[in-house]
Amino acid sequence: MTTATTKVRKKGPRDNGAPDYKQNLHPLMVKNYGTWAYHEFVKPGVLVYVAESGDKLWVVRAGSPRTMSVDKVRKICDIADRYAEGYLRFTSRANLEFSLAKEANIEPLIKAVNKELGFPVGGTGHSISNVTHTQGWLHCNLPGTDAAGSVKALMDELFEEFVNDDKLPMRVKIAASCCQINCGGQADLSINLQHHHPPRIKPEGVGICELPKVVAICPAAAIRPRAKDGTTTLEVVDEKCMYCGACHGQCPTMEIRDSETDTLSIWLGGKTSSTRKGPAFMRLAVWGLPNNPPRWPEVGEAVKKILSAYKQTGRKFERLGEWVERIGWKKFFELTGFPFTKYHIDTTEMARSTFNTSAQVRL
Amino acid sequence: MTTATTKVRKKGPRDNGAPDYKQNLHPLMVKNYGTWAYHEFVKPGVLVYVAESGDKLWVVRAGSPRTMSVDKVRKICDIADRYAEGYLRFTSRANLEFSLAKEANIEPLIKAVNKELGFPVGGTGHSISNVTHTQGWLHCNLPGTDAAGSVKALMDELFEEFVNDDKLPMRVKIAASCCQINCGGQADLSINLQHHHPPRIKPEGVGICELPKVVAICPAAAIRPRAKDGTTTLEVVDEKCMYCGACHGQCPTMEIRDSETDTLSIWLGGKTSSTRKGPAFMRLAVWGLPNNPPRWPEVGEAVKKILSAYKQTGRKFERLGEWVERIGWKKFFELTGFPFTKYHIDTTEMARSTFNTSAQVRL
Amino acid sequence: MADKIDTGMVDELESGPWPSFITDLKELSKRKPAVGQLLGQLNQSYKDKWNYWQGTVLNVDGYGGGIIARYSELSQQYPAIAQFHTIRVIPPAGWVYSTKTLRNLCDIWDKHGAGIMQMHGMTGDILLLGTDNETTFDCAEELFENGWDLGGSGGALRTLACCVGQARCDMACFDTMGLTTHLTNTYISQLHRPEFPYKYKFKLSGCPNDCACSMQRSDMPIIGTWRGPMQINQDEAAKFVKEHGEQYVIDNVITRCPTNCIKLEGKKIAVDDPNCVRCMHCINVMPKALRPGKDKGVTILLGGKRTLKIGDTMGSVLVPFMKMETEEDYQKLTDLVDRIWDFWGSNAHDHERVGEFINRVGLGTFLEGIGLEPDPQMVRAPTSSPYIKFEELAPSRFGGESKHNPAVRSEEVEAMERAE
Amino acid sequence: MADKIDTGMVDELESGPWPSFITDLKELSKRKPAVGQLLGQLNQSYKDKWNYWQGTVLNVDGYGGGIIARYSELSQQYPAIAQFHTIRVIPPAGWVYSTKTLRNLCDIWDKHGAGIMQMHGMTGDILLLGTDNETTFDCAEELFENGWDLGGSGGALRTLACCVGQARCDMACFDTMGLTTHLTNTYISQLHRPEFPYKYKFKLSGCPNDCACSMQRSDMPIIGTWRGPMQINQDEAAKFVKEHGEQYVIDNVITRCPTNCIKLEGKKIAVDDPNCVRCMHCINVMPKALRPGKDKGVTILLGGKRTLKIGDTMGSVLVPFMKMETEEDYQKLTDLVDRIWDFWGSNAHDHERVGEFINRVGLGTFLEGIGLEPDPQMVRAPTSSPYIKFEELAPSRFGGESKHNPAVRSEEVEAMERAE
Ligand code: SRM
Ligand code: SRM
Ligand code: SRM
Ligand code: SRM
Ligand code: SF4
Ligand code: SF4
Ligand code: SF4
Ligand code: SF4
Ligand code: SF4
Ligand code: SF4
Ligand code: SF4
Ligand code: SF4
Repeated sequence: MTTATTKVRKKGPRDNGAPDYKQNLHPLMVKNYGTWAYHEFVKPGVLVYVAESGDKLWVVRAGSPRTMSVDKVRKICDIADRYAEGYLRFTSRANLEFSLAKEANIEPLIKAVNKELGFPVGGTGHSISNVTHTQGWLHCNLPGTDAAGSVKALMDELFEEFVNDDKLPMRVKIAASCCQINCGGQADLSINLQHHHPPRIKPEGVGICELPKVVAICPAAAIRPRAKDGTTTLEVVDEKCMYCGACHGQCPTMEIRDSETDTLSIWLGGKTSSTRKGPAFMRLAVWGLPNNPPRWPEVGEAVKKILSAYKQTGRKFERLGEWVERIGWKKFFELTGFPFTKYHIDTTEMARSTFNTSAQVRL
Repeated sequence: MTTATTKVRKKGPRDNGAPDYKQNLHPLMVKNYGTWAYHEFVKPGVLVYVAESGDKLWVVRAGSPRTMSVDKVRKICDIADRYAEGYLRFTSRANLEFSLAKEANIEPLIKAVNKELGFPVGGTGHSISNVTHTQGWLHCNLPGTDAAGSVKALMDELFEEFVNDDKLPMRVKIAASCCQINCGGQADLSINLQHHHPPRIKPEGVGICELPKVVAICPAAAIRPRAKDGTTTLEVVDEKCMYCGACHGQCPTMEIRDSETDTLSIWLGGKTSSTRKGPAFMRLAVWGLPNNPPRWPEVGEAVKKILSAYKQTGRKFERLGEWVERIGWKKFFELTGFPFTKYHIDTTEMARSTFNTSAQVRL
Repeated sequence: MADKIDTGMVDELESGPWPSFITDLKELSKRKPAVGQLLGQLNQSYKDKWNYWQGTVLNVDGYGGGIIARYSELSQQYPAIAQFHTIRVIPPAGWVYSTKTLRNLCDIWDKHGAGIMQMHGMTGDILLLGTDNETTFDCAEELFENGWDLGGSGGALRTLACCVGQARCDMACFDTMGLTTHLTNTYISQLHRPEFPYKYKFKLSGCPNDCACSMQRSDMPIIGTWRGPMQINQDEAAKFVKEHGEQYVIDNVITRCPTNCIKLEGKKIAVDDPNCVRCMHCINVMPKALRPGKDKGVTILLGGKRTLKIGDTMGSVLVPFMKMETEEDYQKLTDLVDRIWDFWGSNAHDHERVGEFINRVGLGTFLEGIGLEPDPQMVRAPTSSPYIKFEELAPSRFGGESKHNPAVRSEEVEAMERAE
Repeated sequence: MADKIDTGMVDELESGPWPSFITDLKELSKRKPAVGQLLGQLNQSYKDKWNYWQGTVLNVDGYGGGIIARYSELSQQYPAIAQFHTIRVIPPAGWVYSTKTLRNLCDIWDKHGAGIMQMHGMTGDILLLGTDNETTFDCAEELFENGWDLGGSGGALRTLACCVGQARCDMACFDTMGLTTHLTNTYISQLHRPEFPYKYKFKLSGCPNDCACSMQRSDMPIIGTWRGPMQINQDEAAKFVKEHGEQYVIDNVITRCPTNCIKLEGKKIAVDDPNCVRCMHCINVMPKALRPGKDKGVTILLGGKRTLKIGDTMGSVLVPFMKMETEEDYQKLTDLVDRIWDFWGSNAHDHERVGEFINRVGLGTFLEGIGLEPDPQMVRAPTSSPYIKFEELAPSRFGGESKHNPAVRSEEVEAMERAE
């Protein structure tokens, strides 16, 4: 396989590094770099930035499926050339952003985005922005579910929350991950795959990986070498294994997935910003949802149930996790009807730090 | 030794249980049990309780050294008989409380308490109440310092804070413990003994304890049996030992104390009440103070330095730990001049939960 | 002999405004020579920064604890304290005494011992310091005759402690003294005869102010609380606001509420009761205007202790609310305690307190073991770790496998293994 | 062949208002047969709830990463995707493009690959999906020719990511794009040639709002902040108060401040700056009235990552404040990074990220290892455990013993052992 590299061919330069961002900045960004004074929300998907120089830059955000054909990307360029001085950017949630020097271009651009790309404009303010997600069955070697597809199905359900910016107490960030490795980030709400048993070792494959490396990667020290018919193979101590799948990433032989038993869980309250009480981790809310392609309706239902409770009782500027903390998890489970089970109780070394070590109760 | 129990003697009843509290209650407490409506602070050391019936009960609190002769206790009884209808109680901080049916008895009682007992009246409201403490060299077999004595020396320094109830932002609870077992409680401020090396095994003593029990009690699995000259003795793996002294409690042979190296540390911010943010653990503030009988002046100095910063910058109703949390530990170390060192950084399994995992900094 | 004893260092503790136990004990030493020798040994300790007590075990007939035996290493020099034990005595709940009761104790103790008393020990016992192997028994028998009893020590239930509660406090939400007495007497055998893996302490506080330090100093804190709305006297509230000013109320009450659930609406106080977590703060500041609600009961927690071994732990919520008034309520509580002791007693390691045991087996498993449903109020928040073993979702071929934490019902596992 | 491919299940993803990548890829499949076969395999995955990719390693000459190689298990049926690799490409910092740049990328990719792009991957790369063992190299070389470069993978520095920052945001406290580019280029060798124990990610956010998710998704979050007073425009503040009402400001600004350090005094805003922890909340709500202070810089944190193995971690404060404007500032930062990589690189286990490494050796030891003084801002609060090994206070006969945590300088230990 790597023999391919030995073929004689013309070699390009090496170690170019990052393309120069300055070449790729809208002229108003170059001019007012570091001197932006304030911003205002114009309407869903549209903000205006005012520089100390008095310059104004309008930004229009469009939802994107992240996975696109070169043809689609070229169409995006066409629109940017027409209305946005030939510049654009993508956001940290894979949305598309056009920067406009002229206010008059806003509506034509939105029309073009809607019509020519089929993309909605929105995702700003107190909306549900794009779902950050992972590879899924499209490309990764480890997934137990799809990513781009399940996200498309979910965003269809949450479309109104994307194209409006005032239907929610605060901006809601959603993520999805397709195996327990969790390349998807922490988020206000995340839908993650959950495995339910130790890896089954495919005996035919054991030769292909470096056994010591596989043994070493297990965080629970659950894998041990075993002599069998003269060769060394591996075995997993079921009691120790925590179904994390680290070994599966190291060696495909350690098959952790199970199309019959893998399920999806919903996690709540992740937050990376240092606002107010600071960053927080997501917490298990709902477990055991079926992994149900092509549209995962049970997941959509559950998410909407949660968001509806949040909409009704959340306070302005209160992120999803802050809301649950204020009303208490007891109330959360009451409002949504999901059960609180022993599996919600932490069992890690840090478990005690999650206990209610106070007489503070809601009665 | 236990042969003494075989001696023929008249036997009293067994398993009496607790004395009946009802027999020991002031008549107004019996009458208004469970129907007290509110209380008011009359002056330092004196509160009045008003019942729904309209009855009033005056309570006078006096500081006590906890360790007393029977003669002193009889004098207390005399005073209670004279002014408090023949009843009294002790508080959870070993203070003395007289309950008075008659307001007119307050001043005569206070005079008697001061003169006849030599006890001060105070400890209520925003004062420093009695220091809860342990046995020390008076009776325990494990102490590295004294308790009653060091507390007497400290309370001499804090006398003004005891007899007043408005010199501090909030009530301050102090505790002291005489070995790392810490029979003294968590407190707003606690002075605790600190050992600095693994136990030295007194070889002559190894026979006297059950070796497996000694081995088993070690939380760090640092003790192991070792064969020596035909008998089994013990050895301690220095790297694993955390100087906790659990083995010393189990077996006197495991000598953990060291008169040359033991020091005292000051811990801040313990809180058992569920008020506001709820209970909290104390945190290491100052370490390496000398264990300096008979009056431990360095400890008194350090405590006063902390309290003076608290008095100056604390807000009303803000417990000591809440104050530090609000102003930040950085500021605390600046205000008091004590150093922040690597030893202040947690190294336990829970360490990460003490890290500043946010971009929230005071600059 | 007394005049030969050097007390030079401890004498330094006679000056200063705080009452000196040295002065008091010196006085006592005039009629109790052992006390003089005790001061001598203490002085030696001050000089050497060293302790001269050895500890062992001494039991009164029929008791497995309650006496803390001490032998002096300086008995050559101080023979009167060669043996110098402490007797732990159970006080009336809430440390209340009639002078009659207290004088009776003084008389017995003066007769049999060195006459030093500590009112009270950190756990809550009356501590009587200074008996020898002989007088300990005589003293104990006379205590028993007079209705007193020994406190706990060793792997046993310890003497209970509680705050003054309803006897005098306007915050109290249940009868702390009554329940303390009830539990002491119900479990007097467990208190006297060490049969637990390790010590077990109850502390009872009438409200979340926790004046009995139950959260951090007892295995089973029982804390008074209430259901439903707080009692508000708006007239008193208005008076308070008028007297102190609005800004004072905002700064000292409104902004201090942990759940942001109390508001000042004009001169009125409004509480969003379902979000009030019964922290007591507002009630503490305005005790005439605000009071706990009428439907009172307790919150039961589990697992508090001080440092040794795993570090300090606090109690954590086990039963968010339980009424605690009738015989049946008391019965419900002791049923729960029995189940806990049963499960902990049969599965814990030696010297493992119930909080440490929960740390090891996991709270979920523990709840199953004692037959209690999980409740979201038991935790601040659900787990953030995805490494969870959902037994219901495991395929049958992996079914019934044990959990993340070691199985605690080891008997069953063994039985299963044998059956195979 | 295309018409024989069953896409029945994924076709369900063509309905609904959100843009469908299926529709887009179907369109593309008309001129790229591999894309049709990809959809076929995806459809099969949907049917079977099973994945059909095997992963291995493929390297471009002189690079140790950047290509994620995939082999289809259904290559019999779908030969065009037998090999179907992803090329990770470093984007311009902040994901900004001129259409010229972007069209250039499209052209190269259209020429050599399947034409599927992901803008962008979770780490921040441009992902180009669909090359085989041959075309990967041709594509890479043409990318290089045009100034592009490969992203990171394996035990190496990963492609950096940052928020839009000063290019457009009024909150930005440092030049995120400039520093991202500087670090990428300075460390381009560490990015391309895996020589670390495990991956290392930087993410840069211009302010504590952390729009780049640095706290939880990077080993080294670098977050903009400021020293000294916040900038307050009292006219704009008064306007805001007038427009929204006092109650709104109290409910949504004043009571939300984590340190209770912002007040409304009449129509004026007063901030107790030394207690402001730069949480951004008040500024976010009132961006015209409030702005970060003028003396700007960064807070540097360490140790964030997602779940695998020890569970999620966040960055924790390493350097509370550092200016980040001049060459020297940049140099100070890279010096620090070098020291961290050196210490982590020589002492960490295989597959141990820097946060996991700190968990194992302790933050105190780590700071010594990288030569940084402890600072109280690194922790929320000091330790609550009394089990501390104060080396200075150990008697000489026990001196120099190793700490609570295993010694990390294992070479030294080994050397010492050998010397004995
Ligand atoms: C464009 C983008 C940065 C980029 O470089 O790409 C961005 C841009 C802005 N963010 Fe952000 N944020 C962006 C991702 C994020 C993220 C990361 C993420 O979404 O995964 C976070 C952290 C989320 C978290 O904590 O888990 C984030 C946390 C914030 C916050 C803090 C919210 C809070 O209070 O916790 C603010 C302030 C606010 O909302 O008032 C904010 C505010 C803003 C402002 C208003 C800042 C400004 O003055 O320009 C920008 C427009 C906001 C809007 O959408 O209405 N931005 N922002 C990202 C847009 C993503 C998208 O397409 O939806
Ligand atoms: C008498 C006593 C109970 C007893 O059964 O013995 C008691 C009695 C009262 N406590 Fe207490 N507390 C007593 C020990 C405690 C303790 C335990 C301790 O000191 O070790 C605590 C827990 C401390 C902690 O959190 O670490 C305690 C936490 C409180 C609080 C909660 C303070 C807070 O906000 O955190 C209040 C409410 C307040 O201060 O407004 C309180 C309030 C009160 C009130 C006002 C309650 C009332 O309405 O009667 C009583 C008189 C207070 C005074 O001293 O001004 N009491 N109180 C204890 C007196 C000890 C002493 O001699 O000083
Ligand atoms: C007397 C007393 C201190 C005092 O002067 O008040 C005391 C004294 C001793 N404690 Fe304690 N503890 C005393 C209250 C406490 C408390 C406080 C409390 O109960 O509220 C604690 C902390 C709370 C807790 O239970 O954790 C406490 C935690 C310990 C421990 C550590 C237990 C643990 O699991 O962490 C030990 C060691 C052990 O049990 O192995 C211990 C052991 C001891 C021993 C028995 C030492 C030994 O192992 O030989 C001490 C006997 C001293 C003596 O000569 O009388 N003592 N001990 C307190 C009991 C008096 C009483 O009965 O009223
Ligand atoms: C492509 C991408 C997901 C996506 O669709 O966007 C991805 C895909 C993979 N990740 Fe990831 N990770 C991707 C961002 C992340 C992130 C998010 C981030 O960087 O902000 C994380 C969480 C943050 C972190 O670093 O912890 C992440 C945490 C992991 C982990 C767990 C690492 C850990 O220490 O916890 C692994 C497993 C490993 O490294 O052993 C992993 C491994 C993988 C592998 C290489 C699976 C494997 O071991 O073979 C996946 C390759 C899929 C493919 O076919 O391309 N990926 N991975 C993201 C990279 C795209 C890019 O370069 O821009
Ligand atoms: S979450 Fe798992 S399956 Fe999904 S892209 Fe990451 S490593 Fe692959
Ligand atoms: S799934 Fe995780 S815990 Fe189980 S064997 Fe594999 S690496 Fe170990
Ligand atoms: S703290 Fe230690 S020395 Fe002091 S009484 Fe308790 S066990 Fe004894
Ligand atoms: S002091 Fe503690 S850690 Fe050290 S040997 Fe004794 S029991 Fe073990
Ligand atoms: S705990 Fe509550 S009820 Fe008991 S004394 Fe303290 S304030 Fe009163
Ligand atoms: S008791 Fe505490 S939680 Fe309840 S309203 Fe008062 S301050 Fe708020
Ligand atoms: S992190 Fe701060 S500077 Fe960067 S885009 Fe977000 S708000 Fe602006
Ligand atoms: S930035 Fe945050 S901490 Fe600072 S004043 Fe504003 S709300 Fe308070």
